[in-house]
Amino acid sequence: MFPLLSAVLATLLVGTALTFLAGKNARWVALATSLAFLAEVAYLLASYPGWPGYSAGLIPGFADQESYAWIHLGWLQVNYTVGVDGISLVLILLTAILQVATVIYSWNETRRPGAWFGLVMLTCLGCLGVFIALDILLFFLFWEAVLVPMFFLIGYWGGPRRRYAAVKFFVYTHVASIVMLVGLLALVFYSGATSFDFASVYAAGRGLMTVTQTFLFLALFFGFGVKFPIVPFHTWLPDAHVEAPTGGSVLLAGLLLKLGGYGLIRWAVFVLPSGFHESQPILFTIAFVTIVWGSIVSLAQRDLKRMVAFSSINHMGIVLLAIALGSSLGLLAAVLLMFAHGIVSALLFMVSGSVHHTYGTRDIPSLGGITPSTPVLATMVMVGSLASLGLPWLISFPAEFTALLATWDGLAYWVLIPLGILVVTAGFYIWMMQRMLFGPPRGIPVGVHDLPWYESAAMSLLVVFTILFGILPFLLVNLIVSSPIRGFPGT
Amino acid sequence: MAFAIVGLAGTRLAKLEWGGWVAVAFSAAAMVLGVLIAVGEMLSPGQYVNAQFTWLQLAGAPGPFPNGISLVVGTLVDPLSALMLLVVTVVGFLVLLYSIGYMHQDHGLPRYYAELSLFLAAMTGLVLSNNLLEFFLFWELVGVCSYFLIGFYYEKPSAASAAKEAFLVTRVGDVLFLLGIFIYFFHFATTGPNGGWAANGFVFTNGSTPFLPVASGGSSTLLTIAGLLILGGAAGKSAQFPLHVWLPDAMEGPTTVSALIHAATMVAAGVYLLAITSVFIGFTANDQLAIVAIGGFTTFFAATMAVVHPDIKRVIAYSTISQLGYMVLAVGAGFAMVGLFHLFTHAFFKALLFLAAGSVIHAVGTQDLFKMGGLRKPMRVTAIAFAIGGLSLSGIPPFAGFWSKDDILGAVYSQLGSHPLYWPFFLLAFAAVFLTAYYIFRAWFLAFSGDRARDPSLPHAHEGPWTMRVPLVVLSAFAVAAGLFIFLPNFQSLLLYGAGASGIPPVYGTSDLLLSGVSVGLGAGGIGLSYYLWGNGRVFVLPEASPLHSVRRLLLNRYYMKVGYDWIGLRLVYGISRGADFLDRYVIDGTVRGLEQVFSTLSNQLRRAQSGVVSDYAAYVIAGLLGVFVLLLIVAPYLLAKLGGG
Amino acid sequence: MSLEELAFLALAVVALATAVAALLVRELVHTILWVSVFFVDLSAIYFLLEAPFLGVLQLGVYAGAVTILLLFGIMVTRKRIFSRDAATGLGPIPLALAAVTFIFLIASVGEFPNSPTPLQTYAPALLSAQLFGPNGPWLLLLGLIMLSGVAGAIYLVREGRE
Amino acid sequence: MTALPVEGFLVLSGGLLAIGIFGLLTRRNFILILIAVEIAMNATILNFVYFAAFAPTAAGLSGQAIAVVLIGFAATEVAVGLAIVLALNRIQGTINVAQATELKE
Amino acid sequence: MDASSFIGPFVPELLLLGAVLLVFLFDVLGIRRNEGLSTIAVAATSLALLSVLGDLGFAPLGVFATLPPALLDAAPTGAPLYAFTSLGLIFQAIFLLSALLVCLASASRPSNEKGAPIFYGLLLLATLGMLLVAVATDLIFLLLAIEVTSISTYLLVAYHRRESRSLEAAMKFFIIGALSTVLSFYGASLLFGAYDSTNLFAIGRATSTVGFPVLVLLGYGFLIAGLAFKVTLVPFHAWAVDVYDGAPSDVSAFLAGGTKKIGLFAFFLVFLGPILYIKAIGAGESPFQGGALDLGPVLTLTLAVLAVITMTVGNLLALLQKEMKRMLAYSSISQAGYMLIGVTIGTAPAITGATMQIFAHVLMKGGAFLVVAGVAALGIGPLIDDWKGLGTRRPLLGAAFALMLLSLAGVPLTVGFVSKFVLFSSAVQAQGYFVWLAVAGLLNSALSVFYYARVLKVIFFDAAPTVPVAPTAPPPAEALPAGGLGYGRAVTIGLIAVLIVAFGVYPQPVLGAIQAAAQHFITVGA
Repeated sequence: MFPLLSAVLATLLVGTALTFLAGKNARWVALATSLAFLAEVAYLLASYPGWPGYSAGLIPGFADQESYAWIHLGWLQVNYTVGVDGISLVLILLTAILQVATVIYSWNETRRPGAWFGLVMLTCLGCLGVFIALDILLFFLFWEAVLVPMFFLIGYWGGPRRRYAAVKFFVYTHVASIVMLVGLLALVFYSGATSFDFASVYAAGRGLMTVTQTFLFLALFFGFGVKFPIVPFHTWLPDAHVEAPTGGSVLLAGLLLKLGGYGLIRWAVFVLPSGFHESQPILFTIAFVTIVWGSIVSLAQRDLKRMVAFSSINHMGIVLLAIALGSSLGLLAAVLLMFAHGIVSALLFMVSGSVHHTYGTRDIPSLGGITPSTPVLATMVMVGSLASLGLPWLISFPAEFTALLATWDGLAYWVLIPLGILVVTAGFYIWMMQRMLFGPPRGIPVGVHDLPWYESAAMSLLVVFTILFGILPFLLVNLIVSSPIRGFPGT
Repeated sequence: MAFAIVGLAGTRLAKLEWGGWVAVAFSAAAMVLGVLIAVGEMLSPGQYVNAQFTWLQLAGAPGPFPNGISLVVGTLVDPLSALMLLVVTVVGFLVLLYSIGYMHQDHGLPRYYAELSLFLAAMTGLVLSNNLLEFFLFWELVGVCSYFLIGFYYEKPSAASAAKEAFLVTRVGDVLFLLGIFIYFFHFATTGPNGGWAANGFVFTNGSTPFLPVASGGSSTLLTIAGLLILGGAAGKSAQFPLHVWLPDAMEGPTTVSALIHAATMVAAGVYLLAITSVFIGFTANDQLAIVAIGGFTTFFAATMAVVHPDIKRVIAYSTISQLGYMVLAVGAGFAMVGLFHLFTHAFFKALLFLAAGSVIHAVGTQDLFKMGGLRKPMRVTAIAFAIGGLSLSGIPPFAGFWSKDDILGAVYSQLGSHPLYWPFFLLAFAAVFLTAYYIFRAWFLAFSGDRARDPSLPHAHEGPWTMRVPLVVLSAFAVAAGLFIFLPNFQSLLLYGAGASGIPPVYGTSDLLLSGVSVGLGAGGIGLSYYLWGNGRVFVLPEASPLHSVRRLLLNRYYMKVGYDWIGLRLVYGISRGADFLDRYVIDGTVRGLEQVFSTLSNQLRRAQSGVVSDYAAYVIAGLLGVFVLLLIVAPYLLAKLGGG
Repeated sequence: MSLEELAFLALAVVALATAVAALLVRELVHTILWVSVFFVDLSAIYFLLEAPFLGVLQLGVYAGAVTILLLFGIMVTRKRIFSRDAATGLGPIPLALAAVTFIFLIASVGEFPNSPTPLQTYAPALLSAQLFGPNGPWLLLLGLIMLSGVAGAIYLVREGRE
Repeated sequence: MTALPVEGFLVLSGGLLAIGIFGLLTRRNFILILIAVEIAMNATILNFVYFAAFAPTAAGLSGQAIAVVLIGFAATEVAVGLAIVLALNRIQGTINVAQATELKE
Repeated sequence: MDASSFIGPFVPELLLLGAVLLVFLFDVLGIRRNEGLSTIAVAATSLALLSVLGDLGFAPLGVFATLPPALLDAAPTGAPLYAFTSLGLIFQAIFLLSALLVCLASASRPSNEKGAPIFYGLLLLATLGMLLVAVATDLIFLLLAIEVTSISTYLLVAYHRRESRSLEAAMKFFIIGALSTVLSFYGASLLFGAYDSTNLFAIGRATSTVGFPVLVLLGYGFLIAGLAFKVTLVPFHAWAVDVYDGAPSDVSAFLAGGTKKIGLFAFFLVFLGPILYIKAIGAGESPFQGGALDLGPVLTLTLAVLAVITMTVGNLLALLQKEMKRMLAYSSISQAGYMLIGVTIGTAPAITGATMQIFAHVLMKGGAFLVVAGVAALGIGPLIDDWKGLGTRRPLLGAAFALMLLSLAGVPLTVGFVSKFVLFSSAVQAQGYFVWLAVAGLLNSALSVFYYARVLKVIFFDAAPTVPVAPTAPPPAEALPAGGLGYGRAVTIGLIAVLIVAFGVYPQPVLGAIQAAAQHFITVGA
């Protein structure tokens, strides 16, 4: 069989290398590669045969699976194993979309364009790797590999406190990864898995004692949770987002946060069912705290980007809640939400970036009535905000609706918390729009131009997907439900 | 679905310069279709489900949804929706037409027509939804359109603020509504034909009968809660107490918008929601009481605020709240179709009032009643139209309002026996009749009577162009005649809808004559008092010593509810969030940075040991040696003896 | 107590005393004097332990060569630190460290059997057979150490004409 | 031949080591430090000789051989140390180790 | 013994010795051009490396094999002074690699340096000592071989004999080194007293049966202290920072990348036997059982404590360091803590992990110090802040250095990640209390990320000072080729960068060989 996934990886790898070398022409190389990547992903989606089905004790099947020996030491059996199911495919699609959008958005990057585009693509490459890896080491490798380009993206192209933010981001998330790594290693060695492959870990992990499973699950959860990020381990995120360049924020919010959710689903929930079950109360508590905290705090923010960053925390809290429910409906909601949040938060961060370089500030109170001077930008702010607060017909709604439905299904009246928070979420977006877009013009420099074509093109791309999947969510849902979540909880 | 497509197409085309006319044309087409459908429905009562398609499908799995979950989008045309459709398309068309004249000097017209067309499309979609979820989708969409249209003059801070307020308050209602949907959804998930409601996608009907067992009179707590939540949603949209605060402020939008959205159609969606819920699902007895209470109370409550307000549009807005209260009251009493009938008539006369007020505002450029005066002469059409609307509103026969309002009072009266607590709310609603008549004619007298404007700086008033006048005339005609539709048998058949299934008796036209008499008398009394105080350009000033001053202040300040909400919103929630932000920055992140600080301090302390004197280094080596001895000879054996090795 | 034991005790006391004296006297030349006495004293102990070859080696290398090297070093650096060591107090910490080390060391005394096997005597020829036979690599290694030591030391000390 | 008392021997060897360490820690003159190291080295050599004297033949022989090698090694060490002292003295004009603190935090 | 049986196994050592003598001969003859001498040194080390690799059985290098196969991993008979284990050969290869890299980079030293023959002579002698350490099976042989290296490196550190920093470093190195030597030999003498032997196999086998528990423990205590000097375990580490700082950077590279590893191999040799011998004792039992001693757990616990202290303190010290070389020195100390984990656990996987870590460290730390040397040649000061903007002004050099730092931090796709991964995996695999070692190590590596990231930040994100800093070192007399670094350094740094990534992506050849060797080592040792 043709090694399709490796080919996709290789495309990105070669493209990235060429981008680094291309210097001034990097953007063309980057765009070509990104489009090729998108096309390949489209082919992957189209050719996805669906999940072979579920019955008790059966190891989930993956499409396009490849496996080659990598490190074989007897006690340490590591393979290069990749494969996809519906969950990964949706997130890979997100990766491809965001990569194209980011490349287009930063079309006019003048500071070291080769390095910029190369690092952007490297980040996406890492995320793609995480989504297709079916081996613990490979997974962890890509997981960590994402940090490095992001570190440079924030640190070199970022805002005034970028150095602090870059180091904080790197160290903070690295600490979490390390706890996760201990968990993963313990998972392999305590369960007696024969190799680091998902299949082997999956088969062995559920055989562990409940206590062990719980410990392992919590270790993994901490690792994945910081990426989410869960309150109170979230403080790297506002700093990183605020200081990151727009493209960096887009990838950070759009993709990096999703790694946590994906990891939790793939490597913790499925593999350690009884540990998951035991930990559910903790997960619920943290999810609720995260939802409430993210929303409440974002209401108090003056910086547009920081506000969006906290709203990301809020949304990822809902993702966590949906995962914690442990029902197939919940998992569906979680994946949908991740996709939706990826697109919408990317849009919002682009908007924040554009506001910043159009008006020289992102401080909401010092701006006002920007609609007449930059109508396109204002429209994008509106679309993004409305999508983010869960307006029907836009992409977040089906996801949030499914999540709330699942929450009611699993927790009944506890759904009041996320539901109530929806009002607060709406509150800060609407308030922001009132203060920034409407009212008499304030803080508008002379000679302001509306968005350049590449920025509006990138945003329009995202808006198209926002509306497309908002109206036709079954395009995604069909993919997701033809993966193992359909059978969850199974055994 | 055709309407949605028409509307959307209109939206796109309306971006052009002559977009207004395009929008009008499309809405005219929609109106024709709407009328055709309504007529069709009248001629052959009954409902039919048009094509529906699956929007989101989850296969069955063990658990609460053995048959899976399916969310569909489809259309349902039944008498209920036909009636509503008629209102939406007719008023919509007229308002759009009116807009051509009214809005001609505003900038941002393409946006205006686009949003208005989108609104109409969404409203049509809402009316034609065949399931609760689809209903909710459009419900939110109209909310957003309303948000944008209220904030149409976004440069005005007050408009932006009002838009925000409207969105947030209705959002509260939406959230309650959504929760209500969930409860119904799970309650009925697996009951019903074809694998239950979940598997069928929340649809209302299955063929010719309501899909769900009617729960009216049932006592299930869960269903009661669900009903209350639906009521909450409706209260948000229909501006019922305590979520009414946004509607008066929504008058910051163009008057046309107020007429269409905040009087005739969108705000009525809440009532419509209650109606479809009561028809297809049914409320429990406690729910009904709550609905009656909210409706009855709001009716009176809003009317009191309208009594003193100086702003012409806000007076009408309060009146809208009050009238919506009547409709809610009717639904609560078990007469959904009566409520809808009032909705039908109210749409016309309230739109008429708004458009007439708009005409006034267009002419004089202010909304302050106390600055106007004497407009009767230059604006004859408007004055007559406003008067017709006022009479209709006051429930003076034979204007439309009389028939529908009378029906409501009669219907509620007939149900008074079912619960003692119905009485006070019935009385409140009854009292509101008087207030209604008083305040609307206070407005009429202030604006139109007298010889000249009280504020001399106002421009010379003149009537608007024909595009503005025609809708006024047409609506006047409706305001006069719509009530008489009730005597058309075919129209009756629309209102009789569901009588068999839900047990609603046909009460219209058979209401107690005495009741009607008292109500008309109250209305007339209100007009009389109004004339006494304000007629012929008089201005009534409350005596200095009157104890009513405090009441007036209370009313002018809207019972301090907005202040209270602002306090909750700004002081409480924002305060909490500021506090949380502080915690986040200084406690949570402070811990992180504190950890860094701890390590730095440790590092500095340790570095001090690196003195550069080699003798010190040697001392460390010896100390280390001794430390190793201690570990080897004392600590390790002790620990191992305690814990075991390995 | 046998004669050997008495002699050993006496020599041990002298060794400890001279070692302390060598480190404590302020006059550096006196230090060299005490150190040479210490080396000679140890050589006597080797003779007592039936290791005459080692005793001779100790006399030759330590009491002879090393002492002269040290003296040479003092003479070369003397003009700066004319005669006295740069003053440092005895300091409680070094004293404590040394004392505790000592205490740890004599803690093992109880493990030795009361009557150890008698002393053995080896002919120097046997020793030389050892050194050049199976344990030859030790000497080779010593040779390497000396090679690098000498080469480096010469390089360091040589007055370069750079 | 009778055995020599092990207690006395341990006191001697341990004492010499302790004295060497003490000297190393307190003296600041490089040459005195060298002497301290040599005293401790002699304690080590003494150990080998003493243990060799009571060991089985083969082991005893190798013990003495070790002592021989160590004496040679100690001499080399002194030579290297002196070379460093001289070079240091030439550059810094002092052999007081406490004054050579250019390298520190 | 006849000469042929002696020469065969020792070809690498003899090659080096020959090169040393040749270099000294040239010195005597007055031929002191750096280029020529460097060529000799590179040739000797690379030939020796090829020979060792051939002996190890890497297929394409079979022609270079000189060791009779029967000698490799043979079960010891009698009490030999040396034996050839495949793990030892792997260490030889590692040592030779570090020497080769330093020699190669040293080709860029000024060609008219007067002391060049001494430099290469001592360097090769030190390497020779290291090779001999790797074959030792006798305590005295081991300690003497270590001394060969020590004495050579004392003098190497003093190589800049006219610079007080260099001499001061040598003085400190010498004093602490001499003290440690005394301690090691004293410990050896105590063990000799207890066991009547200095053979490591014999000692290892005797630990569980022979009495004198206190004496033996004291002996091991002295040995730990003495050898810890070389490994730079805390608190025996203080010299290392000053010495790495004061020594010429090429020498620092050799010290950090090469010679400190002999201490670790010595730890393997000395402590692994006892650790392996003793079965774990149960709860409630004392390790002192009727005169005999269960040494293994006691040693394990002690070493574990040392390992944790070392990595933590090393990292903490590096955290706020302002000077580049000192920062690298501290980080090198903390890395020693990780490596010690391998000894502590003592299983074949753990030894594999530790050896891999040592191998990786040669590349990363050696490379980093070589970059420092090169950057100094560019006239850039010693402070981290002096490096501002280097990554943007010289992207390739910056990238190579970043790669080394990232590898030190354990970021994936670098050899540093692989080694840490295997090492900590082995700790988890050993289960029990060892998992905590892995946790401690991993948390520490997270701590270390902080200062590596800080350096990266300075190099890449901080703007270069607009006014060029006055170079602290006088600018080189002749501008060196290859961007001011010199060909030798440039090639070496590039080679190291490539190796870091290559073995980071596909470590199987190295890991497989190490794993097999470690397995043999355990089997032979046990």
